[in-house]
Amino acid sequence: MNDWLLFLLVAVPLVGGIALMFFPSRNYPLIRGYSAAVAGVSALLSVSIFFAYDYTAAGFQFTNSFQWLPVLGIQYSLGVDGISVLMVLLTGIVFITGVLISWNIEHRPKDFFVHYLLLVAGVYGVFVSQDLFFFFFFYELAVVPMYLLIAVWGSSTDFKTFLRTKEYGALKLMLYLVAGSLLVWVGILAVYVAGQGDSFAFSDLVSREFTPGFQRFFFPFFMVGFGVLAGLWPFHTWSPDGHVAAPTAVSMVHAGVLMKLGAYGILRSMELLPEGARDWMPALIGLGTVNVIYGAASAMSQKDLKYVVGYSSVSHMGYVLMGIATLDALGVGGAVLQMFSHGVMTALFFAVVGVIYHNAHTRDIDVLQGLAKRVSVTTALFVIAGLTSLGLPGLSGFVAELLVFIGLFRTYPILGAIGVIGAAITAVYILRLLAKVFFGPISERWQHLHDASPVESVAAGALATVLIAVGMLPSYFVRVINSGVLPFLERLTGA
Amino acid sequence: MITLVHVQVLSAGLFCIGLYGVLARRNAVLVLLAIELMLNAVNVNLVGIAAFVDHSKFLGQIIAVFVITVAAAEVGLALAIILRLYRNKGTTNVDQLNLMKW
Amino acid sequence: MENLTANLYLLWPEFLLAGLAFVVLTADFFLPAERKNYLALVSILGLAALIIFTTAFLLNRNAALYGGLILIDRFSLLFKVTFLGLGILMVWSSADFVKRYLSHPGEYYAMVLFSILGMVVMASAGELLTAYIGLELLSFSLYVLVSHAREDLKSNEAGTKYILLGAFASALLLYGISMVYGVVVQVGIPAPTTFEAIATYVARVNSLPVSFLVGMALIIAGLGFKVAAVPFHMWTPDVYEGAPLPVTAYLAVGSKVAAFALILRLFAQAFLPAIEEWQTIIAILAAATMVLGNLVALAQRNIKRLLAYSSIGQVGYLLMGIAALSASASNALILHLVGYGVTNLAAFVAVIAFYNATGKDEVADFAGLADRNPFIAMALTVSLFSLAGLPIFAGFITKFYLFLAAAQADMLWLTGIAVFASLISLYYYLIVIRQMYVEEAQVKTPLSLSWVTGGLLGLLTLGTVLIGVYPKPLVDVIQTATKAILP
Amino acid sequence: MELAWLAPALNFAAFGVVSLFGKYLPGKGSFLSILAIFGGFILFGVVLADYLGQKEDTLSFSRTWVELGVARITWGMIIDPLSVIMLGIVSFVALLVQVYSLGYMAGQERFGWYFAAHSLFVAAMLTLVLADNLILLYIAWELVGLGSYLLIGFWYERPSAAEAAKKAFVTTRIGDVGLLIGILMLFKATGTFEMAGVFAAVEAGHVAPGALTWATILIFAGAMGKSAQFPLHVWLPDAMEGPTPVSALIHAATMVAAGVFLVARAFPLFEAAPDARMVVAVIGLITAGMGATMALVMTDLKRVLAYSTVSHLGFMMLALGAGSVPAAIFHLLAHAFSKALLFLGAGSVMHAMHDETDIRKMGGLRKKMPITALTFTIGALSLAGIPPLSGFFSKDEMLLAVFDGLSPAFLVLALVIVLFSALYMARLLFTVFYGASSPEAEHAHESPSVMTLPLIILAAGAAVVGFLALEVGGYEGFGNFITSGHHGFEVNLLLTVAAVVLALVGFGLGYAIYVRKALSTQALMGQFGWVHKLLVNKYYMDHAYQWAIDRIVLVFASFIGAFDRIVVNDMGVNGTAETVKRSGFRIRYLESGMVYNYALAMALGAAAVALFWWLVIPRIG
Repeated sequence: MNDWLLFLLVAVPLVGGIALMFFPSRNYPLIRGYSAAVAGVSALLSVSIFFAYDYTAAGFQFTNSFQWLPVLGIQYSLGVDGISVLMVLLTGIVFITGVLISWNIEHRPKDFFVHYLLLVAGVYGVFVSQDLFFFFFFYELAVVPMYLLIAVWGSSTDFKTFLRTKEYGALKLMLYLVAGSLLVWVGILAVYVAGQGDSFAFSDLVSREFTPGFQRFFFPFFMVGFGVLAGLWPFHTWSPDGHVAAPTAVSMVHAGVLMKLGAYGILRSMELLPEGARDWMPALIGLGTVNVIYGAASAMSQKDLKYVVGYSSVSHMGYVLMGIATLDALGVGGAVLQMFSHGVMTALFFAVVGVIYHNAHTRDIDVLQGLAKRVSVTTALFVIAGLTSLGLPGLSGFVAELLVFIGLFRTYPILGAIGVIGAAITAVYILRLLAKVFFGPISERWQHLHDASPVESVAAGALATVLIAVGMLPSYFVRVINSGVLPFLERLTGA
Repeated sequence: MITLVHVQVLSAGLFCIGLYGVLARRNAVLVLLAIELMLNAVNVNLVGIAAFVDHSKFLGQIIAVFVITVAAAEVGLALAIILRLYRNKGTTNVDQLNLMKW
Repeated sequence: MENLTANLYLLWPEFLLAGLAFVVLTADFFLPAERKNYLALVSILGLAALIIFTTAFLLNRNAALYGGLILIDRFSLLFKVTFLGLGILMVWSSADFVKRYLSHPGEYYAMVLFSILGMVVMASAGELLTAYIGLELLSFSLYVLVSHAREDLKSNEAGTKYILLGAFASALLLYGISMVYGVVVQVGIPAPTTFEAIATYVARVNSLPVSFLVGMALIIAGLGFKVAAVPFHMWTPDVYEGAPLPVTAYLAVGSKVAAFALILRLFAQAFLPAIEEWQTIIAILAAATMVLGNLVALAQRNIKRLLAYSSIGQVGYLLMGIAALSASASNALILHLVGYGVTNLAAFVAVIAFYNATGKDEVADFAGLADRNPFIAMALTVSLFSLAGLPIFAGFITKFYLFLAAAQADMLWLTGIAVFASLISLYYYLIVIRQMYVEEAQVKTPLSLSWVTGGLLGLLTLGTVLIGVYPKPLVDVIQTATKAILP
Repeated sequence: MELAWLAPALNFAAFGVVSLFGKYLPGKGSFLSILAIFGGFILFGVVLADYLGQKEDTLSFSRTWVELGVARITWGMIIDPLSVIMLGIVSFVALLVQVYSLGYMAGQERFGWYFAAHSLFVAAMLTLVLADNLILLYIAWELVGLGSYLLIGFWYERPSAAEAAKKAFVTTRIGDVGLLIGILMLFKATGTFEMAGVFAAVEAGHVAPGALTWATILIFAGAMGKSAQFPLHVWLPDAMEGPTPVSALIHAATMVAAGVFLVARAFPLFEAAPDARMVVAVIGLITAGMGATMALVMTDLKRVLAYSTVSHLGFMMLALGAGSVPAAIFHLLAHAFSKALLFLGAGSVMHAMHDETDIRKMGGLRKKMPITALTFTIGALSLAGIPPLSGFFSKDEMLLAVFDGLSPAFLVLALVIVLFSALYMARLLFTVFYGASSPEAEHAHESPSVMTLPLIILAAGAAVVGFLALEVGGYEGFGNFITSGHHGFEVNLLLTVAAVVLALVGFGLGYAIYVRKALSTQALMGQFGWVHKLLVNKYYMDHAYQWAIDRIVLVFASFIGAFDRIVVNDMGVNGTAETVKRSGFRIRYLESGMVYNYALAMALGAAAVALFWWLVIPRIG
């Protein structure tokens, strides 16, 4: 049974999404209930995989493999290690809460959920694939539904000096992500050809010898290609614009999970080209530092809630990139935990912003004021997300960032200090935001604002609970991460 | 004495004249004739090669026969289509074939 | 000299196909007007029967007829079946359109069948003249089909342009053939225009003489015209736009697949020994083709022209397969041909379905299609995504394979350009998709979709997904075909 | 003693329960919070008794929190004199404040939330003082910040409160950046977060002096934030926007003491880094002076107290800089009692005056609210350093430490500040409670007993804790207790006399000015107009910060924001896309529609291929 868990994990949303196409499109309760059921099953699978993962044994578990195209050495092989199993859990959590947050979608809900399920299937696929081809396959699959999800169900916003339409956001996001993936594609082909050209399996490719020159030349293809998805500066602009345009659940998956795909991809590609990776890590860490500061400063100047959160994602992903680039057990472990933490946190952020937007029909910080008086649940949830974002202890963000900082201090202390300062800048803009939007006197306009609905509260509350739980008791998570990161670093540094 | 080179120069000259016709003529029928000229350049070439080099002596001529046949059919078909065009549009000037561009 | 009739029975499929064409042509005279749509059914059934017969009859036969003029092998078998199947799809996709917009369905279907015959000959030709004859048969049929909408000025114009340029291209091709013939024959190789003879010649000489190269350049120009490779592509958008829609689909898929079957065999069996001499040229042509096709497609407002440029772009990818010619590249090329054929046909059938219901073919007219007919919109989206090379559709794996083959031939730079070109292509595909899903329709009435076209559309969409999800059986078959030309 | 960890745990639990389920409980769950902190106080008693019996430092609790690769972060709680004392101060003051709040906050909206936040704050504070390692300390440190954020911003509908909460959090966070960097630097140098381990390594000289000095200064930066030291003191006066009991708890007795506690806790570092200690002394002196001078001119009751707090915190830092932990901690204790008393007294006054805080509108309240007036007077006299109240003892200790440890200039300035302290306390006391009754004070009345009782208890405390310093009989004295017998009680008679005289002069001056009106304040203001203006404007520090935020931070942020949109996005991303698109539109015009052009392209194409073959291939092939 265990062998089939991962197969099911990908198949459930994929088949579920395809099956949903044949549902009557007017029966809203059925569509919703069905989607929630699919998401529920997936989430249950994710959770059980996570807790069934034996971190004492480490390595790849639940492995399973099917021949797909033997001519090219492509297998559909599945497996998770300590890093990816955490990502699977993250996906499960964001998946189910995203469905719940989208409970009240009125415009063509069937199509929405079909796309949404396919999107998640792609994401799961990336995290569990142990074959470079399928890794790429699912990576692109996760991108495909994005365009319509944003362009059809998103929202356009007229800022005073410029206009951001949903079509623009969707187009840019899609082109950008595909551009990144195409770079990766070139890299994959090069690696395949140079590695005897008979197998796409990770396990085979990592054991192939690539010349240092080759590695140095081709690692950037992976780093930048995946980096685009991870919001690597200066290839990040799709992310805030995409988030501003996207509907809530998509923003959640997108910032919550998809951006992690990028970081995860970088991690995996480092294993393929260890020497190239080592040479390029200083560049990555430098860009990551820029991400942190630049993202935070941009976030500070924004007037739209989603832009703030979008740029804060850019900033937080900077920590992930920095952590990865330390090549230090603590730094990489912290980066992985930060991927999880930021995923849940940003999903919560977008969920709450979505609720506000749904009820208030604006996200303009200058217009929203004193909401706490009216919408206490929403406020509480937003505050929790905000506090996680600024790295408050007791919430998951702190543990992750602390580990990253420790890792940085062991390798690049100056950048570590800059990272810590970045966290303080985050505090500035988050607190400014809280003070502006939620506190102060409530304006007349919001006297009758609705609070989050019960379903929304449950969804967002679940995310908040995860944040607190991980923040309080990170040890289990860290042990799982440990079981993935330590062998990873061993392979990478040959130690 | 006439050698293969002479024949080939003739052929190439014919071909170039035809090419010039295709590029310079504006009347569709004249363009078609220019193309015929190019096809005949091919025939000259084929027959010349067959005569001077080919030991079986036949292949080039056979090809030439095929080319003549196909060219005849082609001209017939093309004229039919140009006629259709003339009926509907009242001209065979290729300059005015610009309903579709860019 | 072998007995000319000895192996004639191996050409049964061709004879039967020609017979079928004549049957359809003659039946047209006798059938009353309201029954003429039976002709489509007859053609389809006939073609289906031929597929079964051909497969069963030729499956384990290998022969080179008449000193290598016609080759019966797995390669030609695969393409014969493909073309016959394509004929079915073509007839099927035309059925509604012909009923509504064209007179003389008999001629139309007969021409389709003749063109199929031309393709079949092209795929099995082992000699330049034979290939040329097949090519011309295909072209003649297409000239007629393109100008089949007799009263339509655009159709007339398209037909005129097509035949003038087609004849011009034939002239170039023939001159090229004559030059190659002249060079090869001089060294005394028997049957000098067969692929085998050319290969022997090419393998024998150290460096190819200029006259051979000029001949080859002209052959490339002639065939490049057929497949619409830059700079021989310029007829494509105009003819695609002017031709009746199903014919456009046929041009985009049928004539291209056939031409590539011929090119593949020609380059694999004749020119391969000199691959170092022509590889760079084909690669440059490929790069130019994909970049230009996709760039200009960005600027198109008419869906037919857009798909025309998109297909030019696809030709660029296909040429990569030629440039990187190897067993792997050949596999990839054929796979991409099949995948591209199915996908592009799906796209065109969706456009045809839309055109049948509205009579419009501008991109802007597709606004709100997702509301007016979700199925057409979905199918078109699937095919466009597949053309862009996104999973889980056919285009993903076929492109992946093709680019992989190019990478294996150390042409990663070309892969890089191709990748860039696919990115551009995604942009204009998304513009169409945006029209369908995001923009509001001006007229909001639902669009009707007949069972005939709808069924075909469903089938093609399913095919697009199936190839994308599980290509292994197809690849297995293709490998046997490749073995026939590249042992 | 092993149970000490229960003290924070109880309060954390109370926070969880009250915040989630408070509204369903009787009294909105307030009793739970009070019970929890009462439990904490009881535990203090137990721990103290144990400690006095045992006399050695012990860990109450220790467990691994995170283990990753080579690094391990453990959590533990340490019982030593310092933590025992802090445990006592925090739980005692918090208990009284919470009881007081029952009356003060009665009828407020979000009554339950108030107590929940209180519990969170107390829990964090208790964790902070008990922490045995730097990470746990930092965690608690941040949670303390959160607690104060929530409490200051309790009346978040008021823009000023929301603003003050934000300011407090952000300002302290700036200090925290330093703290975290300092901690990480120490970790890099020593490989551990456990304080004992770090101190041992430092004492053994395993840390390079330069790095140590910087790390220590950075840690002090954290203390500067929380303890409102110059230049990060600006948040504290604004924090008075919170409910008054909160001011009493957080901004008098506990949170602001955290910085002092931190320096005391990390004192081995400061001992090993004399330069850093000098920084502490200088900053402390500046803070003390600025606070005292500003307290002289403020007209808001709570602000005067706030600046007084700033001044006293500066004094404590000065003492630490001078090298005396016992003096600083002793003053912390005395100040905690006195200042909590004053704040609660101020709350009582405000309660009576309908939230009026302007002292110019008060007067003669002595008659209306005698208990408040009496207790307030005790607190004020204590802080002014009038014997035999606690402030006298602690201030004396600190002056002695300065005398011993630093150059005479420090001592002179410190004595001037002592004079100022007495003066502003006198001003406050006389203006509010004595003199003529103001019209606004007509309807004032004494507060309910749930509020006056804590006042009385605190007043008793403020009056007598000073005697803890003495060595009497078997009791070894405070100094010896906290240093485990290394610091006995000392008196420098001359210094003591000088300080008392100065305090009395200050008080006398106040009496002369504010009661007898012997000196006109108007005249003084006229004479020293610019000084007054400078002080009233708080040395223009707020202006400077505001300017820096508006003109530097926000401008920088908008520059980055605009750069991102205009350069990176519009020019970089859209520009590239636009170029590609334009080139598409350009190239399309090659497609002229003319057959002969098409044919020409073909012919040229064929020719180009042939030429390429002929000319280029041989060269590259």
